[in-house]
Amino acid sequence: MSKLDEFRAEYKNSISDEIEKQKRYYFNIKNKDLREIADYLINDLGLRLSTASGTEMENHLEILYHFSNDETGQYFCPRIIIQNKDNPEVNSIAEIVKGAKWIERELFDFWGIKFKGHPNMKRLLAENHPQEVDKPLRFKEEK
Amino acid sequence: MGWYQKRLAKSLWVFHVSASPCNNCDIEILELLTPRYDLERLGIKLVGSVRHADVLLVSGIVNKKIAPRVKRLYKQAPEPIFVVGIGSCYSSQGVFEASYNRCQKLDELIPVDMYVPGCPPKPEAMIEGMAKLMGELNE
Amino acid sequence: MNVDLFFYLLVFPGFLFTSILGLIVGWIDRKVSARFQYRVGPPFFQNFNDIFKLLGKQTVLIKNSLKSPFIIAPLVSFGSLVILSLFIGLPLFFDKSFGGDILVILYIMVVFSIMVFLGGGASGNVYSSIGAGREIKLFLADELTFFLVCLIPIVSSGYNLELTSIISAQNAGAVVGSIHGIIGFLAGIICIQAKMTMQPFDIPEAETEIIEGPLMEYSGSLLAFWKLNHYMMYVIYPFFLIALYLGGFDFQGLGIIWSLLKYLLIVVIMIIIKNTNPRLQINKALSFFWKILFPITFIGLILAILGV
Amino acid sequence: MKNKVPLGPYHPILEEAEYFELEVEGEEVVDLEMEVGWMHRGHEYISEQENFNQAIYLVERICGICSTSHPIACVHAIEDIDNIEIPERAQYIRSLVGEMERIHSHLLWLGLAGHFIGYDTVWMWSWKYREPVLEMMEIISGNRNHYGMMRVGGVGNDVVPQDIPELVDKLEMIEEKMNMISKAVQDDPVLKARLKGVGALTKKEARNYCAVGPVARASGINIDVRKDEPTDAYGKVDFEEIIAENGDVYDKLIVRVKEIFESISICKQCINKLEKIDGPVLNDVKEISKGEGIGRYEAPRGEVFHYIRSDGSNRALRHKIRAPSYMNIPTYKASCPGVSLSDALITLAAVDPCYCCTERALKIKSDSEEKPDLLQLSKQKTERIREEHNGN
Repeated sequence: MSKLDEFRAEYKNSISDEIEKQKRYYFNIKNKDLREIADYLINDLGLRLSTASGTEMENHLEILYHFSNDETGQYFCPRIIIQNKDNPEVNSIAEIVKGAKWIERELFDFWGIKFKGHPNMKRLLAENHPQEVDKPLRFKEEK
Repeated sequence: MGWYQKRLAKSLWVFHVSASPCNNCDIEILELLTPRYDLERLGIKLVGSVRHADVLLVSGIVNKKIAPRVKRLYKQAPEPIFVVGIGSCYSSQGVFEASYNRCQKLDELIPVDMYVPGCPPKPEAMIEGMAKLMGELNE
Repeated sequence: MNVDLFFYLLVFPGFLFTSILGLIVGWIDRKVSARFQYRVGPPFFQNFNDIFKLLGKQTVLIKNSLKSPFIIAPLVSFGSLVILSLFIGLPLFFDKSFGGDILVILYIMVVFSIMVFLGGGASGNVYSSIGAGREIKLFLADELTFFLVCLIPIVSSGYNLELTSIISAQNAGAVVGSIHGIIGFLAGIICIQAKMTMQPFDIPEAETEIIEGPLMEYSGSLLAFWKLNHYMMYVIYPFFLIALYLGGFDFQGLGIIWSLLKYLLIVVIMIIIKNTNPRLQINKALSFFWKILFPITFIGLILAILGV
Repeated sequence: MKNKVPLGPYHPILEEAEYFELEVEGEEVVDLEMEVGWMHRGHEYISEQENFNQAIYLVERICGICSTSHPIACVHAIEDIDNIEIPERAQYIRSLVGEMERIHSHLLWLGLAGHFIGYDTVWMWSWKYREPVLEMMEIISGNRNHYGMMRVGGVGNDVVPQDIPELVDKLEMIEEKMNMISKAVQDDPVLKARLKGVGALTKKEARNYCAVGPVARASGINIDVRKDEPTDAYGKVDFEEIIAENGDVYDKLIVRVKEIFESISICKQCINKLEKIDGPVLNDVKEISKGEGIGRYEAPRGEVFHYIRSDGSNRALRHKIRAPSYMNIPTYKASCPGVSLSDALITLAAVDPCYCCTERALKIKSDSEEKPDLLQLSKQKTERIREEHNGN
């Protein structure tokens, strides 16, 4: 049984509106069981966290994690929708996989998304930047 | 005095400043020292410390975080110092025109003597640039 | 006496001769190692240009460094090298020397390493202090072996400490002829490589690791003195080895070519060693000198005592 | 007592500006702090102002050494949205260009590694035999590094048949010289003494830090996008993956040297296939439909990852770029402590970091921002998005 079906059988209830494409699998999950699913993907299925990309739509923020299964080239992409845009808050998976430290710091740096439980939550690319560049990649409301 | 200028032209020591480039110009600069385009025959040597340098080879658009460091480097270098800008990133911000993180045009930051356009400039273009610099010193 | 002493000190075996010959041999070194790497290499007068250019540049003094030792270090080491070139040049060219001059030469050689340490430490920069520390560690590594390298010819030429008597003792047969001579000569070349911080042992001035170590903060004329010191050592150390092992120079007709060959032999061996192996770490260099080179030289010394 | 050694932003070992703070006790590195951001040029922010063809041209400028890996991954991402097929001849040309770039990138790293440990002869030799590869690139694409070869749905320009004999004998010369260099590098006892057991990265740590590319392969993880997801011509070409065990600097050297031989054999197979097949090189794509696409490619340093989300217009709504060094650089925290200072520096270089790749930037959806020349387009886009959201 391929890892995809294993995963689907295991977490049927917490996945919603899946998009199944050739070797790509996108699905939405809630913030509260992000850690549990990430732990399952990394340790039980032995996947590798490739990266996480933040996107901002009209009225919500979105984080798309990408886990890669190196044997078959299959990509698992859990997506988290964050409703309030003023101070977005997501659980951190930096304890489960150290590779996520930089990824989450960059999301904080550019989108202002705070990660609960991250070892050193400070800006990645704009650290001690001469001018105050705050969340350059959010909508520019005032412009 | 002409005599010292000739001596300086014959032995320019180069220090490489990479101010946020796409590191293609950096590799082309290092290629100038390799067997095909060997610049040591013109007396040009790559040095590690800015105190020993005569020419600052700056490449890349200078983003806001690196601008004060480039200015400080320029002050640290001993007096007869020349600045040569490598690549179109440096002269006209190249492809990164719309980036929010780029500093203002570089010649407002430090006085620039010469631009070598091209992305990346071919080694022959850079050698011609250095030759022009030496020619300017000689006469 | 003191008029031609000035001549000896400043012109012939002293400052002018050594620095010009050093710059030429430095050019040979750069040219041959460039040919090693399929490159064309610098033109002939390149080193002269470098030195004159550096003399003309502005000398930057660093705010948080100790001004006086920062300036004194290159000048004192330059002075020590000029005196060294005198003491080694006189017995070789004019057959004049005073009793026990090998010991004096060894002591003055120590002065150079200490001045590098002083210069590096005084320039108040993290890399220079690391470079200065490495200089002393490397000095500890090769000093004992170099001492034995000097002992072998003393022993084999009948326990006298004068360079002229060692040279004359070798008229019968050069020290290199015997087994202990060969061991001592090869160990001597490796020790010179370490003393001059050439390639496999250029740990203090690791150009890519700690940005030329102690020389990092120097610029302008002070840096010119450092570079001149480095090129003068190309002359002093090989001459010292020639005096100890290869029976010095003789200038009757054929002898000139023969002595030139001796000198070029040592320089070429050093260049080949320089271009064929990477830089060692400081602890590996220490273990190499203490665990491998020191026992071999000690065996050479014992053979010399037995007179093999 | 502990003191801090600042490394960077300008240091001969780092081609680009990068700032490390090594906590040193005597000569031994105890801890390591990293600060990035010096090379940050706002790539993804710009790539939203431009349409797809301009984005590919821009994405090439992310990194000079892997300057064709990013366009290939970006083109894969765009093609992944609608599963666009590309002609067979274009597949072989893409793999040929990619493998030649791997040869020139590994040779470049081999030279620089030699330079950092003071072995300038290796530097000069490996860069001397890197020039023919750049000449081959000039023959095919007209430029030494930024080739501008990739288009959505195929390749920019074709490999002309009368160039092929010249390419083949250049490859022969490189292979023969590479034998000499790899012999000189592999069984040189001083080099082994200098590099063996330095900065080792265990398999568990490499997996935990999600390392990719030769860094992971040197620690024993079998990960290679060319094998896992064989796009372009990697399915039809046979080559084998090189894995080493103990992940120290010496093994990283061996993995890269052997990979050069693999790439040369792939290039040869691609070239003699190109002689047989002929046909179009680009089937043009008119419309990119709405959706998301993930593009991956095995760059010389590891897996390059591009994620593109398009909304039907000719510009990407969201373009996320993640370079391989982004995952490899944090592994310093695992491999650097406990090593002497001079070894720490060669360990930093052993990962073959490409800092300008690491810091491309993040994107803003710029529909609320008025661009005079693109005013109409952005207005239409905002209408479309707004009624799409009001709809559901």
